[in-house]
Amino acid sequence: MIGTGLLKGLAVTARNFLGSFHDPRRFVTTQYPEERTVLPEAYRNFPFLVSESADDPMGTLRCVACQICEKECPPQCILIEKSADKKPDANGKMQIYPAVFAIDTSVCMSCQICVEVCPFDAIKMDQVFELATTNRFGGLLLDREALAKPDSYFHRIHPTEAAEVEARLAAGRKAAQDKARAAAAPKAAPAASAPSVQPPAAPVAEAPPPPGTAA
Amino acid sequence: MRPATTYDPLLERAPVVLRDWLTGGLPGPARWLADSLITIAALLAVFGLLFAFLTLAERKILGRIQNRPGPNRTGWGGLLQPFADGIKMLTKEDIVPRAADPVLHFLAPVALIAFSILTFAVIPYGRDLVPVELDSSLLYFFAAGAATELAVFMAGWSSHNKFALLAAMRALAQLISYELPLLLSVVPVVLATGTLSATGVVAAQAGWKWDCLPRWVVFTPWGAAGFVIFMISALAESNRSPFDLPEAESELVAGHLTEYSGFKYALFFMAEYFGMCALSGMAVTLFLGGWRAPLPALEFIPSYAWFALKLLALLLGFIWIRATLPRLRIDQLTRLAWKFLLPLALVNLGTAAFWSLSAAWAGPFQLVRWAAALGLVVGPFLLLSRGLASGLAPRTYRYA
Amino acid sequence: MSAADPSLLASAPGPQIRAVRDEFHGDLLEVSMGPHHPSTHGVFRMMATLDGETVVKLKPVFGYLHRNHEKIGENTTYLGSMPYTDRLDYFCAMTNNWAYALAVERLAGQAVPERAEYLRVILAELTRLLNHTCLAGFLLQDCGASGTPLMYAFREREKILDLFESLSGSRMMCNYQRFGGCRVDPPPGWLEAAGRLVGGYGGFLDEYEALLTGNEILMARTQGIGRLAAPLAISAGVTGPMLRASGVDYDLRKVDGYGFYPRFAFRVPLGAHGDTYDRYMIRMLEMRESIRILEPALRDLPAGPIIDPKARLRGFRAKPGEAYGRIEGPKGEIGFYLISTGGPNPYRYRVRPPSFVNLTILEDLCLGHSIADAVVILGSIDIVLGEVDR
Amino acid sequence: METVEQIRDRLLARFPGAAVTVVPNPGPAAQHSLLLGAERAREIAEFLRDDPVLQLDYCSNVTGVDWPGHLEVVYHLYSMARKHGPVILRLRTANRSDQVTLPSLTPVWRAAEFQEREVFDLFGVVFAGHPDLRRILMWDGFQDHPMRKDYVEPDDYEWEPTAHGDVLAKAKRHAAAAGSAPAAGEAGA
Repeated sequence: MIGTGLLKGLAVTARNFLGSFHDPRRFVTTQYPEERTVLPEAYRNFPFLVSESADDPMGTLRCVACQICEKECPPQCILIEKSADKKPDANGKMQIYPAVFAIDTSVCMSCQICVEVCPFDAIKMDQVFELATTNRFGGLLLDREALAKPDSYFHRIHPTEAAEVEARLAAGRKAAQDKARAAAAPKAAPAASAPSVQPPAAPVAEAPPPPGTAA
Repeated sequence: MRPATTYDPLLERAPVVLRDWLTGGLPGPARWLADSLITIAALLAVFGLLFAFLTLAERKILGRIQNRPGPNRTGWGGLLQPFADGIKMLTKEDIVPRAADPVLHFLAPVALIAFSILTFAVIPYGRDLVPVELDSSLLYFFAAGAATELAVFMAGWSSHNKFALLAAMRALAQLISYELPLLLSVVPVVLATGTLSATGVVAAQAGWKWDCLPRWVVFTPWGAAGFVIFMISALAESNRSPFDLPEAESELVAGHLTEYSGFKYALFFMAEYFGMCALSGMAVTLFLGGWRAPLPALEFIPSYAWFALKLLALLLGFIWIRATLPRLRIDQLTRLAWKFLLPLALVNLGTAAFWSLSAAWAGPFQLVRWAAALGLVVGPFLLLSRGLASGLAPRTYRYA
Repeated sequence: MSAADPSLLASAPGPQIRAVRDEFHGDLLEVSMGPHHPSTHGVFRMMATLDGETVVKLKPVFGYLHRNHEKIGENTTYLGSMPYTDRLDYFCAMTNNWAYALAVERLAGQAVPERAEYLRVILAELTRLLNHTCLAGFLLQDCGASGTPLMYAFREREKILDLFESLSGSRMMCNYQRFGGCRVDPPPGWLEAAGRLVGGYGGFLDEYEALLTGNEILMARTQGIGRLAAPLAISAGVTGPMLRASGVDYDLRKVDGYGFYPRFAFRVPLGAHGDTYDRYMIRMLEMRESIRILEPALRDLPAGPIIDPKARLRGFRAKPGEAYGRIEGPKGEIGFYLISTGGPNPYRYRVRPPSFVNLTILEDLCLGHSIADAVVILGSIDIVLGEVDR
Repeated sequence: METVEQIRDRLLARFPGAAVTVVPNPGPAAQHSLLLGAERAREIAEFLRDDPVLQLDYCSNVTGVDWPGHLEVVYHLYSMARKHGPVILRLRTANRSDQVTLPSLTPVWRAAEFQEREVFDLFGVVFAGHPDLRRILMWDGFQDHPMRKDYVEPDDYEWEPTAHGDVLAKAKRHAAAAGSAPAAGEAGA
């Protein structure tokens, strides 16, 4: 009979219409400004620079301006200029820090390759998506001060990833302290006995072990 | 002839009493003028608001069918949305293309609105609530309705735009080919009720059989078939889906409306909704017993409320169909009119004649009468639909 | 008219329409549909010459979204091109990534662990589900249904995109595959959510088909329209559901057997008429087959590393040579042809897009049909302009 | 399916004077290809398509490659009837400047129609016998061939201050060339 297909279709739309009043599966809109969907932990938008402490972000940036992310960034939207002097980093070792670190967010496509290739876990992906600015030229070019955010913020938005990074950095820090203690101990020992052949000091691991896969 | 209304007649006669109170003191001709002005004002107010809230209802129902809320930002639950649209339409710039024919371009929406509003004059909204009492009001109604085709073609032709031209051609083909089934589905009603006046038709549908089944035309076999044909043709006459070919957004961008903007664009939509309301109003009058209550017990509800309820039911049906069905192609659409609806309407005329002749048959023969009438309705339907949907069937597939 | 022998075209135009055109030859109407047109699936333009409503000539014009993806690919490292492959067919980022990763793995002889292959199969089949569901929605939108089927399709697509977002971080631009495996392991609860989605998808498909498949108007608008003969389809390099709708049994998952597909028992539906309705139905049936792949794949996803330990992330250099890797994307065969001369950048980076090649026969299908059918035929070919223009 | 050497020997046997050599693929993919001389390429292609043993009825991919001395077009052929793997044909032009015509294989496989137009558009290889050889991706008024290695971008972008080194440098050249004309938009970071 000719009309049955149309009637079945009308039945489906009627079921959806009635369902939308009581069945949450058939009423899927979240009213954005009032209701907000919970962002999954892996959500990534634009990168930000991790700083150890919140009160002195510029002083405790983890970034050592090695410019690996600048080379690896597909659209080339990161601009880094090294600093002339050095400053101590979390392990107390003197490191170069970035004098200029700018990301052009009008070009960045949040692909998080910079996070993957950074050997120092200095740059992580943010979860901020309300980024409208009034100034197309200057407003979207974020400089070092705008990008830096404390490590606590990183722990809040990416808990599991931050836990892994924390474990790795702690291991690195402990290794650095053991080595410093080992280097200090022989200095004390020769004072007591003839200087033994100084074991070739293993070069301080410039970079912690190559970045784990779970970036 | 008026059945004794039980308790509050005041609510029933309220509109007429109000009007008499307003124009009581005026002498003869001035009073007639005041009465008609009040009627016109009431009509425009009621149908203007109905148009406004119909656009909102359409977007809300479409939204709910598509699992989303529909407009809910303007006013509580989106109630101010029509007024927001109105203001937007008024403030939008009215662009007239340089190549367009300015006179026709301007006149098209005006003509469309004028003819659509003309049709409201003869629909009986309630017990003696008829703006103009004509004894051949059906004839007047369909004559005014038919003129809208001219205005749509004017719009398409004067915009001097390829898409608008294609749409104008399609609009002409569609509206003319659906005029015939529309009228032919009305002829059996005229034949059965014996009058061309709308109030006469409603009067003929008075009373209840065994005190529970109203004597509406739709409860007779030929009446039901006529109602279905009328509604399908009404869908096509008001360019509603699945027959919204003239302004088929997927092919012709916006059809004959492509070169219109601002308030003229709003006028076209107002005309479309007025056309839909007028045709639904006439369907209610002809087939669903106009302003009559379905049960004697429900007589206390005023007659114009019943008319409004039935009208809204039909309009929601229009919206429901629009939300579900895709669009027909122009040649399929005209084939449906000429090879399917028209023959069915003619056969329906025969069934109505047989029905009224066999009215006087005694008891057991009533069953024979019903069976014959149903056979006369369903038989041609099955026969013709086989020809129409030849070769169209869901298919089975083999797997490699 | 193309040079292929006219017998192949005999199937395209309807007899009764061709006869009308020869009798009286009124002046033809040259209509340009696009690039700014509501139903051309993006910035695509059809220069149609109409005789009344009948299409007499139809030349597709594109290039409006051309950003020279291949030149960018040659100027960035192998890893740098991966996020750009999301933007080829922006509806199916996961299958684009997989095709590129497969080509590079074949170029460098890189092994892939079992868990990563299973994850890739799961994500590819989820992409096929969302692509075919949305195709049916867009096809109905072209036929004139005012958005209802499309909204149901998008409702289901959102659930799949939520899975992609919680896995790779972004709904559409996933950038998830690497050379030798996947980037990150599914978070806890992800596999259960995917299982629930796949479990409920059969029910959604039944309701969707109840709304669409039996619909007389849809059958009237699509059956017998845009009929594609099998020999013309093979000669024109048409691949994917369009080819199988014409009855040619060629599915890369069965032919190449890449990515552990031979382990899954799924069937390949074939059409008999090759018209628009068959193309729609083949995609609906393929979705049910994808569910038959997803259920076992999710159930016995093996443990183990998700990326090959020896895989190099940064400074990846392939030994000199070339490789052509292809997979069965939702739209057809998507392939990457890479030539390496040992440098960090590929010497030649070529994308073989299915939509671009499937468009070759658009004119042959539309000849003789009305302009309303041309829109529906274009909808059934399922093109995405990011992939057509590259 | 036969190895590339067997196919070459059968081709040499069938077309005695034709130039057919095997181009080895050093990479692990080991997809070796057949280099055909341009004069008899179309006959050989038709033979490959109609040969009952091979039946290569599906031309999957047509690619242009810009080598230092010549332009090259690579065809990847598959068989849908026999479901066997790629046979790769290579056609090379005499040089990169004036002799860049090659026989078009569109009459043999219709799939090559758009892809050959793309190679013509982006590489500049002229295909003799192509039914409709026009630019397909770039607009018709475009002069150069963008995918060639020695392609120089036109530098008439509108100026935008971004951190890109080269865009910034280009902007400085513009500002210098424009003399005192004020640069569009404010100065960037």
